[in-house]
Amino acid sequence: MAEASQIPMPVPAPRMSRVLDAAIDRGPALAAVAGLLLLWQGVVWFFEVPEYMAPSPVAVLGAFQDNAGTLWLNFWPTFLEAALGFVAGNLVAILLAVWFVHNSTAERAFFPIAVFVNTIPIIALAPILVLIFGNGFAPKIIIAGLICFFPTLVNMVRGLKAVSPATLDLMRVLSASNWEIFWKVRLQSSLPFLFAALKIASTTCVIGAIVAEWIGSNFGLGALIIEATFNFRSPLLYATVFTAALLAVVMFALVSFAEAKLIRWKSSDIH
Amino acid sequence: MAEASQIPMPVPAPRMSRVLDAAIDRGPALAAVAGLLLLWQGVVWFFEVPEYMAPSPVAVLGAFQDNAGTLWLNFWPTFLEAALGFVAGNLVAILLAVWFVHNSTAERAFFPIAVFVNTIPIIALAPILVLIFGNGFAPKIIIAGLICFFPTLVNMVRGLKAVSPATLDLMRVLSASNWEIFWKVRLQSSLPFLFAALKIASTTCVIGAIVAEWIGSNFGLGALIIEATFNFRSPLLYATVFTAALLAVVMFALVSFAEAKLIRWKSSDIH
Amino acid sequence: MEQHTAAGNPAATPDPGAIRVDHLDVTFAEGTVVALKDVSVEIPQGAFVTILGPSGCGKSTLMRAIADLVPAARGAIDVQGQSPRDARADRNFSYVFQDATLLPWRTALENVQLPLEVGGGGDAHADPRDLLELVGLKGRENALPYELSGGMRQRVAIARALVTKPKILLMDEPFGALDEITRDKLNEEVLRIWRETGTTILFVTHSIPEAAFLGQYVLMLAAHPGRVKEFMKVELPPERRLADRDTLEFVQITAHLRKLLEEC
Amino acid sequence: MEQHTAAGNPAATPDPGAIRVDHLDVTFAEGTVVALKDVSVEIPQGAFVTILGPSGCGKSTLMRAIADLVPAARGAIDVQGQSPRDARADRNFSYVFQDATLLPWRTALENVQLPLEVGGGGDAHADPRDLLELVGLKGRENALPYELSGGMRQRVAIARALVTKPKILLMDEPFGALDEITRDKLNEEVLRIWRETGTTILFVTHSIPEAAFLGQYVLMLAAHPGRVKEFMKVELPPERRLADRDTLEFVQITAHLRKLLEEC
Amino acid sequence: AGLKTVEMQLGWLASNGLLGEVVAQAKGFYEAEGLELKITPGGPNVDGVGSVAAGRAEVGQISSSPSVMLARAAGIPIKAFAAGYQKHPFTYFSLPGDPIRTPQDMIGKTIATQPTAHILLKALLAANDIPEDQVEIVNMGSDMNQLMTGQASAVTGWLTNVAAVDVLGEDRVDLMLWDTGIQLYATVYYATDETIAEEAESLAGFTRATARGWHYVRENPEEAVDLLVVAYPNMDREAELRAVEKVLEFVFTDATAESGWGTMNRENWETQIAAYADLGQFDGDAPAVNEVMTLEILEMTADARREVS
Ligand SMILES: Nc1ncnc2c1ncn2[C@@H]1O[C@H](COP(=O)(O)OP(=O)(O)OP(=O)(O)O)[C@@H](O)[C@H]1O
Ligand SMILES: Nc1ncnc2c1ncn2[C@@H]1O[C@H](COP(=O)(O)OP(=O)(O)OP(=O)(O)O)[C@@H](O)[C@H]1O
Ligand SMILES: Cc1ncc(C[n+]2csc(CCO)c2C)c(N)n1
Ligand SMILES: [Mg+2]
Ligand SMILES: [Mg+2]
Repeated sequence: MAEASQIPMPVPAPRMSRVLDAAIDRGPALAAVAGLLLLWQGVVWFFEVPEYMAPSPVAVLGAFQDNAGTLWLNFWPTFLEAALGFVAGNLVAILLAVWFVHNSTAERAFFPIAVFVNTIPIIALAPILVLIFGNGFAPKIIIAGLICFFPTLVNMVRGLKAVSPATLDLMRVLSASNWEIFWKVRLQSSLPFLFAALKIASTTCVIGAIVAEWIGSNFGLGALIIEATFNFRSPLLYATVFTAALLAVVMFALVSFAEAKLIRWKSSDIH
Repeated sequence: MAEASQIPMPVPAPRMSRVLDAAIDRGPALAAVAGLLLLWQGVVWFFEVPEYMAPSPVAVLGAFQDNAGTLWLNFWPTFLEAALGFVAGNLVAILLAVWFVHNSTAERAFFPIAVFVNTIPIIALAPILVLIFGNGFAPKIIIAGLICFFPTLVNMVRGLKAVSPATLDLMRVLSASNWEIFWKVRLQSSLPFLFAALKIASTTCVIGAIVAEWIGSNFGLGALIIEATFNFRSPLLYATVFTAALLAVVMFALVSFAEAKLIRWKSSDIH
Repeated sequence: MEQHTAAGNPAATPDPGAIRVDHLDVTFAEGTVVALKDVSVEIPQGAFVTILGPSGCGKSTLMRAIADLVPAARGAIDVQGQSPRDARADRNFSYVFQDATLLPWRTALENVQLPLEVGGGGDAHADPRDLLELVGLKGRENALPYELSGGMRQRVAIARALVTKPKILLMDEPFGALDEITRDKLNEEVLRIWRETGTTILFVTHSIPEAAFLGQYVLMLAAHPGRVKEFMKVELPPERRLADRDTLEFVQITAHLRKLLEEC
Repeated sequence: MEQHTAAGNPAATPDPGAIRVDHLDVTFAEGTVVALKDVSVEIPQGAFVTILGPSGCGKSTLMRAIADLVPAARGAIDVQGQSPRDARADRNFSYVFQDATLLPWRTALENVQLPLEVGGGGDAHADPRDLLELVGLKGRENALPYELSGGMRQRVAIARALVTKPKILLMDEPFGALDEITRDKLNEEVLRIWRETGTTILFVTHSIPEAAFLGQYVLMLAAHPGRVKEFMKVELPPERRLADRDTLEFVQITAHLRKLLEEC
Repeated sequence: AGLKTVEMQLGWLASNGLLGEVVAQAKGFYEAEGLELKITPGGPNVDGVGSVAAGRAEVGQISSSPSVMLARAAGIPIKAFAAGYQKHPFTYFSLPGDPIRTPQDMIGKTIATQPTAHILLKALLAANDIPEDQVEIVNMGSDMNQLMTGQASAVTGWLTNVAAVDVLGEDRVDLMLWDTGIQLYATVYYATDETIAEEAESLAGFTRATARGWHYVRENPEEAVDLLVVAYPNMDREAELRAVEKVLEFVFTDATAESGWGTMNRENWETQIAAYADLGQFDGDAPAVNEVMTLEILEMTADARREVS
């Protein structure tokens, strides 16, 4: 890395078929996944790890097959909770960030409280949430939302402030209202921060939905994880965890895709 | 907000005593905290909420007094786990981000895996961690680290890429190595992203330490939370949760302070 | 320090439409950097004032103070009977910044349209496409800033400033990045706009001929600290053509200005 | 299209130290924007070449192609017998960009020191403080870029380019933001440095007198698409003083250049 | 129509501790009592006591009897009114190579147990006059790894959790907590004082129907498991089929043969309270036995419960 002149030259890309492009793009990821699976299978075989400690990929695949129906059935509620929590949590975080950026007293007053609330373990909150919202979808969505909320708040506050003084001068001279500055400038320049936050949230909302199901649910991947854990159904446990992780990877990929579509400009100066 | 000309004029600050400054700075936060506490006490009184459901601030204060020793004793292990997890998790995330930014194949291969791993619920990982690392501090630090790891990775990757093309051109002409570009340019321009990530991590590492203690620990705030829940000692539960949240607020404040010290420059252009 | 008035007549009652700068100090870094010291100047309604001065003498700072982008440490500014803040809120200014300051996510055309979308939009306004054509960017309307050359970006910023037909136009080295031909063309355009609309124009330039050719008045600032060196009327006919630059009067004026600048 | 050689002699064997641009095309936006079309030029070792041309004609792009910042769509560039890439890796270039491109977290002095800290540092180098004094920034060494005026930032960038004593100096409108006095002073400094060090200099400017005064050769580019209009030797004595600009030969040359530019 | 809804809040996910209720639901036993039973799951961190105390649910089912005592001691006005498992299936599992057959075998050994079950081990040691420092207590989660890897000589779990037990193999050694003198109830049914006072009839109906359900399970274990798996499709039918016999051994004992399903013994509760009081588990004074449990509902339903058995 210490050698000079390794900066890749921006060569004009020959027009390849998009499909091929995409395949090459995913290639390393697929290779890495395949490699890890092989390694894992190898370790399990070599050390003769018993299945209840860590099942082999093959055993997990078997569990996927045996429990396809169960997994499918439990996937949907978790997906729903995660997706709605994602929307709700990020929306609230963005709105709060907008408020904080326009009102520094509000920021100073409520940011510490947001930090505080964020640290209260969900599980400690659970009994109260159950008391207030009962046992349906509502508390799960709230928990999933709560858990994505904070990173987005922090990033978005930072992002909305990441406007260059020169641009603010321009908007002042145009006598733009705070609302216009927000809409025409801050929002755009916060996008890199926002998308970083949404990427984080895309995985934490899944965690949130799962954790939320632990406060009492008969269905969903979280419930299945508890069931599998306490009944020593290791392959099912792993299959479930994988399903949840895949959900997160897909949501992450969707956010990355949206980012690539939305941020097409390049900054022309040092930021 | 839609009215024009509300952009605050940057008035040169009269030199006030620093103490007064600081007090005014904290004022809104203290007021908000006080307001919330009063509201809570009011609700508890007005609706005659029984203590076992939600203790009043006064009851929690009592619990703080009665259990000062216990809280103090259990504070330290959690603090240690959180702090070490914070350091470890962020360090690994930063190093990984550096690798990803310099090697896009690595990024494409391992970023999805990082997303994947991040979604695996701690509960599912815990048995394996305990199996490998035993029951001491190590698995707790690892879990606290794991839980702060991901937001920092995402933000840092984004931050290290947030260098303007013009600056990269400059460094190319200077025939700077990737390492030099990293050290002289990328690191600085990633600071806003990094500090946002560290703020997030400062609270999640505390959550991580607590969750880790739930998988089996006799000491620490997490263990105390379990103990208080199991024994229906609501005021102690709340006092413990508050202690944890305060720890997070303090860590958050430290990160904010470091940020203010380290980022003193202003961008002179649009970013 | 005496008041530098337009006609060199300190007793004249201030024109209600003028920009009046009164014993202005501007400082930075908590008073340690004095950018402007005791600057007083009175700019008549509808005047075209060019500002000359060595690099770093405070030309941009003076314009920024007038536009309410930088606070006065001492002294007062009066813009058409209002405070700079009110004048700004009323959208009396357009400002061409020294850096083009385009929004990188907007195309050339969208950047020119920005003033129409914010701050109430303004009543009278020019057609953004016509303005882009005026500055020679027809056909590049949809280019993003990073796809434009330095001079092109500056021209987009000029078009943006003209789109609202402002009462006061503050131009900070607008033509610095342009070749002489384009520059000459735009010089004539600016003069035409000024004559036709009665806009008050403050125009920072580093080119002495440009200052003399465009300016009805030249404001010369000196450095360390930034202060008024001279505020002089350019004794040339108001209707100027490029060829006038070869006249003896013109050369005399530029020679005088060059001498002054050397003293700064 | 014929080869534009230094002496106007297409048969001359290429000087091994020259920059040779050979039928160069540069395109952007997947070939839809043609910035340079079939550009061929040969720059002798140690020459001072000024580049003139209308805004957007490809001056910056040509410099960027030579400095290996933009790839050639067609054609070849040869820098002192090497590819641009190798020449860049060997730190043969210094580049003053059209925007100052300072690192906002570094003071003026630290920005000037940057080339000494990266890319191997280079052997021979000038004293950063002396260079800041040369460009008139003594006393502002510790100012951050946002605390400097536009011209001051540009001057820091010039000092930065000089600090490594490069073999080839690429200057993209370095003096655009400077007043005439400072500019004249720096013009003479650049000439002095060129004479004393034998540096090959490519210098983009919009000022025709500056192009004629500084350049041993003037490269005139035309627009749509960017191509060579003329590559001419300036028939003035190599030892030039500012006063030479009032000579008849000088005025004839600038008049010729102005006519050419108008045709572009 | 016209049915009174009774909500039962679990202290855990739905499990085979719920067989009787599921069967009674499916067979319409609750309807026959004019009730409609709604079962709300809890989870690893939701014991459900809050929901019951707040009146959100009328009936609670909690894993272990001490929770009721601890809640009562903390001022939560709930009382146990029936016991599902007459004996607590909490067991110390060890391997034949290093067996722990009696409490005395624990001396000098490392025992791994869940943090919340430390107190049970301490009670066990106290009841058997073994000083606490003679046994090393370490934490475990839900897995048996520490026993398998030799890090601990015994791990703990419920004997009814056949999947967990299977992991240890056929020849494992069991030491049931019940047999060491710590005699707790499991899957205890409780309600608030208020509900017991004002809705005794509903609770009695609930108890009668549940008792009938459990008897039906005893007669038709396979059908019962099928019903359970239909109601809670996440459960593993094979495992539950093997578990159901074990479960029935804990639900139906000599005591139930005499007094019917769900019976409780006041003396047993007193012993439990005393043991916990001795271990200093109550913040203030130990609760009185009548605050912790009531036989009222059992007495109201005594005939019916005996009848079905
Ligand atoms: N990254 C890019 N993408 C698309 N088009 C570009 C890009 N860079 C430059 N161009 C186009 O190439 C042409 C030449 O640009 P260049 O910057 O070389 O002009 P220039 O001669 O330096 O102009 P100026 O004097 O205004 O700086 C312009 O039309 C410009 O729009
Ligand atoms: N934000 C700031 N902080 C500190 N000093 C500043 C700041 N802005 C300007 N200055 C100083 O104020 C002085 C005047 O700056 P200004 O930008 O007005 O100069 P200028 O006349 O426009 O120069 P140029 O022709 O180079 O653009 C300079 O010495 C500059 O360093
Ligand atoms: C059991 C459990 N509880 C809480 C979290 C919380 N968590 C993980 S990441 C994150 C936010 C920042 O990414 C938060 C709040 C968890 N993972 N697992
Ligand atoms: Mg300026
Ligand atoms: Mg250019």
